[in-house]
Amino acid sequence: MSQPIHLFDSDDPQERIGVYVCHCGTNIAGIVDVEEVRDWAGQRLKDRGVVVSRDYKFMCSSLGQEMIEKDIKDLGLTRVVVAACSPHLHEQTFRTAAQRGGLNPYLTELVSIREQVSWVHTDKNAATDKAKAVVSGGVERVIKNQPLEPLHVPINEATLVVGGGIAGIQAALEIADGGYPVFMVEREPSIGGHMAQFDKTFPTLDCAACILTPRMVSVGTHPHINLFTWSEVESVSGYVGNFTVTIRKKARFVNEELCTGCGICQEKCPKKIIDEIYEAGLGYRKAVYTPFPQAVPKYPVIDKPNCTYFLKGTCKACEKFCPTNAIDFNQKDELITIQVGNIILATGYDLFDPRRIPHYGYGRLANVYTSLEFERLSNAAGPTNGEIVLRDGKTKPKSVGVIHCVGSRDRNYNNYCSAICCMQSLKFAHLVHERTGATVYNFYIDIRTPAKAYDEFYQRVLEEGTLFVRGRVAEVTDAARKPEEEGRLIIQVEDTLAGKQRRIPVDMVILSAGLEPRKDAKATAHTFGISCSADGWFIEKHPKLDPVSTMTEGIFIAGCVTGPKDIPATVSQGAAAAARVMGRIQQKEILLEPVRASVNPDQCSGCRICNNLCPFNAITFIEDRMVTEINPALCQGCGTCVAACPAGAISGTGFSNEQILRQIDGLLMLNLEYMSEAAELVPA
Amino acid sequence: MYTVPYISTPDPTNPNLRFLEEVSLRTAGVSRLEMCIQCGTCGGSCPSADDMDHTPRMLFAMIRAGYREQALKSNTPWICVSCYHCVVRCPQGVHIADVMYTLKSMAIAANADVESTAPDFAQTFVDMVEAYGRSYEFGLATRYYLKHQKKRLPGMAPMGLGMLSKERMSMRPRKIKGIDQLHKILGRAKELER
Amino acid sequence: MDKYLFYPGCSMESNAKAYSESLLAVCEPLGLKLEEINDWNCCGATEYLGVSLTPAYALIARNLALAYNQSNGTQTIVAPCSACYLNLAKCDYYMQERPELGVNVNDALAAGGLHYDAGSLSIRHFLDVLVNDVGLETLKSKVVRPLKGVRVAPYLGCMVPRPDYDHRWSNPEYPNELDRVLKVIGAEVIDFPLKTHCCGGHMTQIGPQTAYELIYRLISAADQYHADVMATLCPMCQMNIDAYQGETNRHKGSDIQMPIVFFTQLVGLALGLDPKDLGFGREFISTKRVLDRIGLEMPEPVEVAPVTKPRKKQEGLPMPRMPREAGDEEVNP
Amino acid sequence: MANQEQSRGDAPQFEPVIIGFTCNWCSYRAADLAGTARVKYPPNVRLIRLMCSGRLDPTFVMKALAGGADGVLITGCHPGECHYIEQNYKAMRRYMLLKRVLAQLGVEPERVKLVWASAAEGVRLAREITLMVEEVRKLGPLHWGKPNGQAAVPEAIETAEVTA
Repeated sequence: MSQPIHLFDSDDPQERIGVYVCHCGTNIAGIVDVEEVRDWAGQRLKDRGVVVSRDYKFMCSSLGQEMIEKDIKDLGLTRVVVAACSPHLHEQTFRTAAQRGGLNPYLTELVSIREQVSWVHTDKNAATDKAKAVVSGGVERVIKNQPLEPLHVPINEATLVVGGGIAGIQAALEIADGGYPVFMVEREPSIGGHMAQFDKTFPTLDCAACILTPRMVSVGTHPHINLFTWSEVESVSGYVGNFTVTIRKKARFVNEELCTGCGICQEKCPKKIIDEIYEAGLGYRKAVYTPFPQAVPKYPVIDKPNCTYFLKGTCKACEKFCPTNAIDFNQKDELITIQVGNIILATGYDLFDPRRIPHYGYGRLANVYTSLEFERLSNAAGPTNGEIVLRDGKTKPKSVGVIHCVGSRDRNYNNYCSAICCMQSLKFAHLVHERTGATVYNFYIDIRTPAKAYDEFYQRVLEEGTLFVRGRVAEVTDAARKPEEEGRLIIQVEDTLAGKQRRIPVDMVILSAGLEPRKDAKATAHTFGISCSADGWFIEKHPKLDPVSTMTEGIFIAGCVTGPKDIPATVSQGAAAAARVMGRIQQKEILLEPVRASVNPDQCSGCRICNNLCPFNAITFIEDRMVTEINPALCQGCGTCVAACPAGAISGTGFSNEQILRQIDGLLMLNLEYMSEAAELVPA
Repeated sequence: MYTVPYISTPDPTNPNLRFLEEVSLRTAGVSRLEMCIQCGTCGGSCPSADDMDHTPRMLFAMIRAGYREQALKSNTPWICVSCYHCVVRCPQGVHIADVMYTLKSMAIAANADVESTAPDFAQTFVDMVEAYGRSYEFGLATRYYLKHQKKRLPGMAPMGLGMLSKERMSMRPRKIKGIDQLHKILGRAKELER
Repeated sequence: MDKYLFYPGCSMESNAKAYSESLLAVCEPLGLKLEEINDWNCCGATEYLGVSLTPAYALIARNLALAYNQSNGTQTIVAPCSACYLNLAKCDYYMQERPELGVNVNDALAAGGLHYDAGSLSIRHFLDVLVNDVGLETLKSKVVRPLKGVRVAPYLGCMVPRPDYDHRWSNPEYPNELDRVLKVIGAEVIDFPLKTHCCGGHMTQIGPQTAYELIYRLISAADQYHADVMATLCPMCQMNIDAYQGETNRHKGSDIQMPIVFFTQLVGLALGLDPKDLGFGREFISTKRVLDRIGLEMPEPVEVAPVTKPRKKQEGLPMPRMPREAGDEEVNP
Repeated sequence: MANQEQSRGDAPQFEPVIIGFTCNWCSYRAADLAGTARVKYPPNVRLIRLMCSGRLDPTFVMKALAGGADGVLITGCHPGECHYIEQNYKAMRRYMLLKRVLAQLGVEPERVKLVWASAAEGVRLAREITLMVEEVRKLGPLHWGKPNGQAAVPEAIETAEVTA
């Protein structure tokens, strides 16, 4: 080597390395000359410590694994490199095999020559050359691998559930029924979430309240559940198994100890306010209120910004009439600190605001309703007692148009499909038909009914005579062109199956608005230290295999926080998150992957450059010793601090500087003694 | 703001371009035509859909299916009024109006048999602009009406006179100083177009 | 005084003379200075793009290149005409979105000794400048003759708020800028649902049936809302709705008299300018009822005898040949 | 080794070697996905898995270029989608600094590229790799640390330290 530019240590302990090249049937062997790679590794990497190199049809099969185990025992291997598929597929398999052979599992390296070589390249020679380089990189890296032990962390038995919708309710009940303590925090005065606002649920059409209320009552009365409504999580610190959470319990101005929930205060309160939340703006409530009669807990709250007493200093009607003197105008917000081992986030969704699509007329044309408004309209406990009427409050519509995909599947608003709108729109069609006998039009792009009994429901709605128009509605207008359009809402659409532009006059339009992340989703993600997509949906650890976990150990997610879901899926996720938490609790302690950063205090100069880099607050500066320390339980192993440390005092296990620098050497074949020789290797 | 498009543009040197790719390639910007989900927002929004042979959505399906002749013969692009309603409403961000321009230019290039006088109108307009550097309404109207719409002339004459008398139309064209420069630019551009 | 480069566009010197007159008239009191781009050429309207690609964009880009050379730190072009505004903005945008187009266009420009780096100018509409640079507060402070009692249907047409490459407008379907300007000058503004619908564009020439239908939709809606007048910002819209209203009525068997003026004409009235200097009287559908409301006399309709002179011999295009006048350039020598 | 493939091709054309740094959570998975979907790209790029683009020590890039790589591709999650919340922003800042240092050392900007690719963007990653290989091929080899010893490694890199 004419240029001494790589970092080989002459004092490398002589490792005994085994290299195993997988054919994966023809998946790899079809493009990569596996035998050539095997021979090359055995000969050319001999000086790097490769004592054996083998190939096999399927390394991941039990025979393949046994081959590795046997070599470790017979040949005294100290390191193993497997060239096969992606580490995301079989890293664990080969680590376990090595462990069975008596080797520390972290002394194996799986390098990908399938996903990153044979499947993406066509030139056999070039692919074989690349496979050699990849193997060479793996060999160099594995030399610097350290034997590691997983981390052990004890688990606090209590769990925090954030959000009292159906996902949170399900999760809380599962855990509490299992005998473990649960704290539930809900921002609104009552639990129940969006589901409490609905009338019927698809496809079975059972009444939402009838199935939800018993669950809500169970939460309210469960001995293991500690319920904080009208409360929000202020801050979270700590790490898996040992979180410290501060909850802000907002002043209710009602003493929960004394209140019996009799409701006299609500009757007597003179102040009537439009209820933007529970009634979706269609109904009224008082300044002291419970959102709905079945609210849990039953204690009302006083809406301070709207209360006459707080505004003008007089009134106190509620206080006057309260039979138990439960009204307390002097109540203050309280901060409560709790300790929990795990956290489940089930904070739900917001409805897309259709005012953002002005040509659908919502907010401008009176008889254009959102889906949530329609839910309240058709709810027997809603502002019209279940009468489906126009905004005038009395006229029944003779024809109704339901528009699908409002704000969904649209680059201008949200790219994704909101998943529930098709079924919801079919439900609306059914309810309108059943209650008013009106002609119903459904305007859709695609009808998506992919769950149990969903398509059957579609059939039923077809049978009822609902008119389906395949076409995304262009606009809803009141500008009439013909006499029969006057005074009505005209839906202009291309009937794509007829290939004609149509203008369909109706009396009422229902916009099936999509679901969006909560407006404050990003702030929530920040508070809990989890990641969130650009949209604002929380990101699962793995979308398929670990859908209720997050990248942050000990924090789970359930329901619509990760994306739109219907009730069955939401409930399943609540239960799944609970199962994950209970599994953790029962282990008493958990093992964490030892991919962690640590500081060598002798090398740390105390410059504090790393101190602000960690989003998990794992890095703390120890003032008296003037060095930085990293809490291994908080550290998630991203390695940003390792890269930043100017003194090289931070090292990251599993991804150390030495490992990566060596892998670069290996990939560039600098490990071969002389470059000229390397060139000779290539058959001309 | 300008953002980097994700969709790749087809390779212009490929001799076996599909019709869809050809249309994409000849469209300014990134047409996103391959993204169409046939939802009909364009056809629903179109103010002149009633007069079209095919709604824009149908035309896109035809382009995809490779019905070159029929698509180039369609009067749809010529009825398009460039109102951009479909463009801003399209959930897939297809540059519909620009695709219409492309189809027009392809139809002219292919001498497609379009049942409309619009191609000639466009060509006349372009001739005027190329001659003077500015549009010349009087010349355009005179030439076009004489050629294609003789029947309309009596009806339109009073309006034309009105335009002249209100100084809203000039009988003489205005020519830019740099007409030679413009000719050079357009000449080079036409070479590149081939 | 804010200075802008000004691209008037062909219509401003012909059918939209009223726009040109009123726009230039209101600049002075509003503290705006417009510097016309020297020797600009036609933007190609909606026609050139339908004939060819590179030449069409090269035609537009010549203006951008000239403007940039003339810019001197004034990096903003103001275009009052919708089609011009859109074409200039579109050219600038697509030269970036499709780098190949940018390369070709510059190749062509180079043949004329010009060059334009896409993205170096911002292209804005006069209404945008009025709302965002002058500001409604300033405008309000200068109003001396509020248009009290004048019911106006704001009508923007298509190409200004759409497709809006630079996100300058409040909404592509339902922008509020024009409404706000009209409110500030004291007019009674109708929430006009068709405010960005199409006037028919060039269809008045090539597919009159289509165009009459679209024009009818607009004027009948404005009429239903009891508008005294429509206010627009597009020469094509004004031309179609004004000059073709008679034909539309004849065709539809209706009798609607819905005047349409440029918003700058109304702004000029509010600023106290003389209707005559604002181009009133050039319209086909009389604006008398508008001026009546604010107690102004209708100026004499502009009627000039058309100038006819003997034709000169000409080679090349089969064109009616036009006389040469002082200050005019030689036509096809 | 950069010339290895070259000796085999019919028409000798320069085959650059590019080292790619990938994030375990997004771009490495994107590379896996490109494989699963059998999206083809040139074999000139060799990938190294990091846990996060934030782990990328600029020294790695220097080391790769000094060791004979003709280009370095750095990939990570899209801004706002980092699995470690915001570490890709730090990678982006380091990248900016690194670009300046490399410019001073005479390395063409096209040789070191930062690309965002989510786990779902296998096609995109493959396209970016293809584009980059083409760009670097056009530039020709980077004569740092090549064995014939003609162009030596600038002394500066031995001492160059770039930190966030």
